[in-house]
Amino acid sequence: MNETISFGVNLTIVGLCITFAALAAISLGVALMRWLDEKGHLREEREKQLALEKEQTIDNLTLVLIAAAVGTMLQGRFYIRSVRRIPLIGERASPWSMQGRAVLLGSHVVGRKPS
Amino acid sequence: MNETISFGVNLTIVGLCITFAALAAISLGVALMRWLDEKGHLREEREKQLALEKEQTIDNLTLVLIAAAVGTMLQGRFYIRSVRRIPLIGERASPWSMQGRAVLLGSHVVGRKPS
Amino acid sequence: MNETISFGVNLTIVGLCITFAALAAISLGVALMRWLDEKGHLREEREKQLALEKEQTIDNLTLVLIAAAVGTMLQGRFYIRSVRRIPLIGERASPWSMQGRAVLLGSHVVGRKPS
Amino acid sequence: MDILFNFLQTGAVGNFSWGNLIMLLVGGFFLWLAITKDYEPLLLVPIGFGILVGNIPYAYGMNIGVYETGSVLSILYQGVTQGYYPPLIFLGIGAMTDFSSMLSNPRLILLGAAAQAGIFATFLGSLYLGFSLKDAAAIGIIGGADGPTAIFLSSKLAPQYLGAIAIAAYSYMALVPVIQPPIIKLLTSKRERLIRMKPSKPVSRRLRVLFPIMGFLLTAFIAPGSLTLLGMLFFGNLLKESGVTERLAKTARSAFIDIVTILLGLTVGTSTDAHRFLTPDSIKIFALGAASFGVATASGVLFAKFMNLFLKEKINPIIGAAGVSAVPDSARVCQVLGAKEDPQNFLIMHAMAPNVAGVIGSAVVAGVLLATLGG
Amino acid sequence: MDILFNFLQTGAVGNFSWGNLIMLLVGGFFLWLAITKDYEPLLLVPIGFGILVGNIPYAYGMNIGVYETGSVLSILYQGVTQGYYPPLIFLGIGAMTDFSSMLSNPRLILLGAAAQAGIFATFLGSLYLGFSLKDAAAIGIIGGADGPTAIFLSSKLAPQYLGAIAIAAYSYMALVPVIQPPIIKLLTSKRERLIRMKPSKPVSRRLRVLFPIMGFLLTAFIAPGSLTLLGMLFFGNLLKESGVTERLAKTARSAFIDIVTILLGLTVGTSTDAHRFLTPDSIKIFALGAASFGVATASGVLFAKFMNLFLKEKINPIIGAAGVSAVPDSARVCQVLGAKEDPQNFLIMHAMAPNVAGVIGSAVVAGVLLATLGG
Amino acid sequence: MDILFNFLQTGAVGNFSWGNLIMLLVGGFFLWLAITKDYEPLLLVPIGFGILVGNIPYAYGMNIGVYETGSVLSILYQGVTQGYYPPLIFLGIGAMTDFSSMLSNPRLILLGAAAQAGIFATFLGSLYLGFSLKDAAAIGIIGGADGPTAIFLSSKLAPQYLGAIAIAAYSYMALVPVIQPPIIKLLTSKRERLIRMKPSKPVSRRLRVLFPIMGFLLTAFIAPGSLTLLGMLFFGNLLKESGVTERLAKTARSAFIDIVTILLGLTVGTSTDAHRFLTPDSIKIFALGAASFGVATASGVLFAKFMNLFLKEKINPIIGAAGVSAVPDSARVCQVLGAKEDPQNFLIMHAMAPNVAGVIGSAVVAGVLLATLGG
Ligand code: NA
Ligand code: NA
Ligand code: NA
Repeated sequence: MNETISFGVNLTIVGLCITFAALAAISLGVALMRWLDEKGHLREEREKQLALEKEQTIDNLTLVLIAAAVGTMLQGRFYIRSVRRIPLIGERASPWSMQGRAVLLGSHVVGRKPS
Repeated sequence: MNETISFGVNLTIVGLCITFAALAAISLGVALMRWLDEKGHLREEREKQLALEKEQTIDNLTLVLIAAAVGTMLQGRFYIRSVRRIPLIGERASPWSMQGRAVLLGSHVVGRKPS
Repeated sequence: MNETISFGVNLTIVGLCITFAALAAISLGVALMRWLDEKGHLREEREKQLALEKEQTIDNLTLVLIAAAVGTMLQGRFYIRSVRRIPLIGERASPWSMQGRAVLLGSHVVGRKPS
Repeated sequence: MDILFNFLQTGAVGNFSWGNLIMLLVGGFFLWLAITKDYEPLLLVPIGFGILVGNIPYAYGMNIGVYETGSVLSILYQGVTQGYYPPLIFLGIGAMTDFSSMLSNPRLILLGAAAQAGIFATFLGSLYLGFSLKDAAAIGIIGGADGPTAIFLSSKLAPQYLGAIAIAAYSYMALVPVIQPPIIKLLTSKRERLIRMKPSKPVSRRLRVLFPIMGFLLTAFIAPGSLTLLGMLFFGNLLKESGVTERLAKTARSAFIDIVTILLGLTVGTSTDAHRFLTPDSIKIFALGAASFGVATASGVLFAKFMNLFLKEKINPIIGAAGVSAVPDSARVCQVLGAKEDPQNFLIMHAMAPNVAGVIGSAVVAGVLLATLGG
Repeated sequence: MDILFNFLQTGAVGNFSWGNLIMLLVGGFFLWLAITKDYEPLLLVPIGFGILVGNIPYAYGMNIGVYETGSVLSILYQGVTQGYYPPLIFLGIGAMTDFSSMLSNPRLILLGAAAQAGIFATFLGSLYLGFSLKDAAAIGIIGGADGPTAIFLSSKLAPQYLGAIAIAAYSYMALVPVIQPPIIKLLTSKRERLIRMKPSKPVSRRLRVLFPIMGFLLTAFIAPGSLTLLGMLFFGNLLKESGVTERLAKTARSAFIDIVTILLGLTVGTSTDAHRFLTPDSIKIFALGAASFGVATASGVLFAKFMNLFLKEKINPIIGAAGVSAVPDSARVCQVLGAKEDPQNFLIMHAMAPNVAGVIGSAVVAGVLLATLGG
Repeated sequence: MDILFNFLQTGAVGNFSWGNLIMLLVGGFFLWLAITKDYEPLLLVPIGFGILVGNIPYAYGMNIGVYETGSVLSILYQGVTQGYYPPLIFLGIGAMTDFSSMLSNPRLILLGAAAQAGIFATFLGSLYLGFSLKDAAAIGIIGGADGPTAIFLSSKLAPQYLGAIAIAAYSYMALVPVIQPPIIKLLTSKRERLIRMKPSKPVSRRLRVLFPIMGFLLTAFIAPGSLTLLGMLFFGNLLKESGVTERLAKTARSAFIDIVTILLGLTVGTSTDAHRFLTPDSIKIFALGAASFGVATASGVLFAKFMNLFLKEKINPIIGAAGVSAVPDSARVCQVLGAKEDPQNFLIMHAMAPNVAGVIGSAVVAGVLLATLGG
């Protein structure tokens, strides 16, 4: 066995050990984090459920269409009290895009409708 | 006060003046343009209103769906006379994308239906 | 006529010939391919028709909405047996994006409902 | 006070020139054309604003201008000088072009070759006016009526005229609806303009997938100099038609081409500072460019009439004018002219065939010129 | 065994330093701020992760680090050192900014000039602390509260402090909701904070199209050094407002700015290795940065009160604080403070005017500093 | 006539070689595989078309080819030679990868380490066949079954073999559904293949946010050479999981990765001109590559069986094969093989764990090889 190949064999052994070390470290790290996470887990689950209930999963146009369709069927025997639009995560992340909305909101300053 | 700082103080004074000059120029320019704009404004407002009336704010699929739904409810007692699709600004801006449509239109050369 | 211009004239003649040669080659190539394509054409047409029948041209949300609307109108006198979602071309092309779906599907391992 | 004085010296006060003012007006005119007349806005808005940026007066040495090494504008301009913006634009164009009309009537492809005569006519004219061979070739390509091809070739053969050539090419492309109709009318009879062409047959998917591969191999074998531009064009088209790489095609024809278009247009605009641009040569280039569009249009129309001598199913010679490229404006011109004589005559689909063939044709010519005169 | 030993020598074992550990904690803190507190996450997440990447201990010479020529990180970092990332970000910002609020009330634009006093105060402070003119100018720009401007100017004037200046600028921008309210409250009376401003009138499309052209020409003529940044800002805005280039504007404000933001944030983060970053100078820079935000806020508020001496329709001085830029956080701060006194007082639209004017203002200052001290 | 003669001399007539013809057929075969068989089309279409572009015969000196300095293709190819395309692709992959399956069953991560034995086996085989240490390391990485990692490492260690290594890696990745099943069947009993694994528990958002940070720190501390690739991978994943940078993650996994994929695939393809590619070394590299996939698959399966000796809840050894990476094809192979024995056995979710762990694993190996042999 010449020198290059002997170096190669050594590198193979060391390299495989380091690879196993790295992935074992990740494996242990994940396991540890999962264990630490168990406590907070139940609480978070509850939060998630709440969030799901609140989050709007269809777009506004569809919402309007549904409302219109239902309204047509019920022939005006009810009215929409409030349509709340919850900002999606992706949008929240872009502060500049809020500007336009802010301006829009600001330019139609309306008081609450007297009932 | 050493030389560098005295230079800095001068630069501060000059710099602030230039900054105010630049933004004041913009301010005056905008004010001037607004004033010039007042005349054409009313006419444009009217145009905008007309445009708004014409512009299609929902997509074609939804249009078809609405038509279908209404049609179903009315049980065929009416028919759609014309659905005009007005090109949106974003689309108009892409001449190449029109090619596909042109080809499509061209390949279905239809005369007007005899009434 | 000086030398440069005589060179230019020669280049013009050669250049136009090459350009015609290139586009004529494409023209002939396309004509040949069209001819070869005729045989397989009818079969493909049929396939295309089948595909068109199968392909879902509206998005899933709309499908659900339609189903819901129809369901409401028929007041529960029927049920949806199967909603098959056919992957679109664009999605098929992105293998990584399938991972999420695979995981989702995998994590809700359900047997077939006993009928 | 020294500071204020020095500052003013580096700015407009110390560096104003009437040439800059003229160019600022030109830039404003381009923006006006694009925004109110809707002439090629995707290129005239960036170029027009770029002209403004390139003609602000200031002292050289602040490392701002497009010709100062290391400035931001000069770095963004590298895509033009090194010639990689145009092929990337061709990639996007390939990914949005539907070659169906061309594939369903392959004989119309020849019209796209005929219209390239405009390039060579301008080339000869430029030689006659005293330009060198390389410069004349770059000026001639204006007649190809294809912006990216013009920029690509002139960046290789005549970088000093790049700004003028690019501006001329885009100007005349924007003016196609003004230039072409009189020439077409002059060369055709009403009877010819009334010719109706048969609706083309649909094209199979197999053909559309194979075409970019075959088209690339044929053109690259005949004119390898066109390999960079046409390789990208056909590659983009294969991404579109293969059916398995739709996400790549979508990006190539949206975000990717948009980014390159923004950078190309803006930096080409900035390269037109008055000092370099307002020269007698530029005026010659503009005159030659106008002539080249005329010759190209005429060649296309006349060649269509020539083909009709041999064909049983006649071609409406109007669509010969679409061979100049200027996609899709010249095809629209044909449609409008045809519909004037007969409102039920839908020429646009047929006109798209020489139109996209003209893009290939002028890239082939660019390849020939590059192979013969480049390097 | 030699291999294992050498390998360990090139890694953490052979190159660990306490400085790196501190910086890793700083990076983690940034990520925590961004993810749980939602402070400027689009920049703090890339910068925070970049700090982690830049402070992994390893041996120099493996061609990995951002300061090793030819490494991938060093190539991506060129956009920072050569200064072309910030103008590209300004392009995207222009394409997403609505200047309507500013156009409908042009007098508020002056507030955006007043707040730039913070830059000069910090500049003088830095000179006093012994920094050179160039370095002091680069440090002063932190007071502009505008990340891309700060990175652009410091890449030109003080590249060795770029990391510290960028981190300081973004840190304080994230902390705007903490820094500004006490200063505003200190300088205004409750009665002033209750001032209601008239809803602004709508702005015509023509004005919105003409504004970027006019704004560019005015600022570039007065301060040509700001041409690169403001050219891109106004160009992006023209793409947005022209109505004929919507697809370019869309790409500029989505894919294009996102790509540049990712690369800018990450590489600025990686440039903060402990060896270069944990120095007394950095501490001074952070202290000066905090002061500059305070001075800028105060200048804006006080100038609004000064303007009220002459105006019939009073300005709510709260919105003077928005002149520091830090779009849109400082405008939000104004809204929140105003709504505390009167929940029906919608200040945010009015605050957007000095807010975007502040972006232009600090770019102008950067141009002045570049023209005077650069080159 | 001289012009025509010279022109033909620069083209196919004067430069044709049978090698080019063979490579054109290879390129066509790749396109056929991608388009009709749907094998890795996002990479095989660009690479296949690139092979066509790279093997058009023409004279050197026209400044067209990928190996001619200053040509457009050579400029676009810099992302490969300087190695920045692969990390940018990893950024996008990170932004689209869901590590949940790995997080919910961390012990499966070890399978991703075991499969890297294929890399070292090929490395030793290459040394035995006479390749130098650097070349052997670059060839070995084919066994990592990860295209970007292979291109990254070979650009650093063996640029002259980059084309062959990249083509071999992608070819075998496309052939994973052909290569793996017989090996897996040979090494497992029917009873083992029937093992059902418990559905994994859901993973909290907190864990998914913390994982990329922790994963990056651990791998970078242990193998800093992997920092460029894994830094980008985990950074992309943090953008995705942080919940506050969704717009950046979206761009990273769509437009950004698409642009880089197009450029990487095309230019890697063009780098395979017959003169450089059709050599005995390439044949050896392909043979070694095939072997490496076999060894990697076997190592993964056998290590799973080895782990079962100690575990109470047995692992289905089929999923060991997914440790080779080749995401997500090898995970699909596992699913298909498992479903053949028991149609109700959903292995794919479990197989994704070693699958993505294999990506990390081969990047770690690349880091080790780079640290030991690079520089
Ligand atoms: Na043409
Ligand atoms: Na500011
Ligand atoms: Na792997």
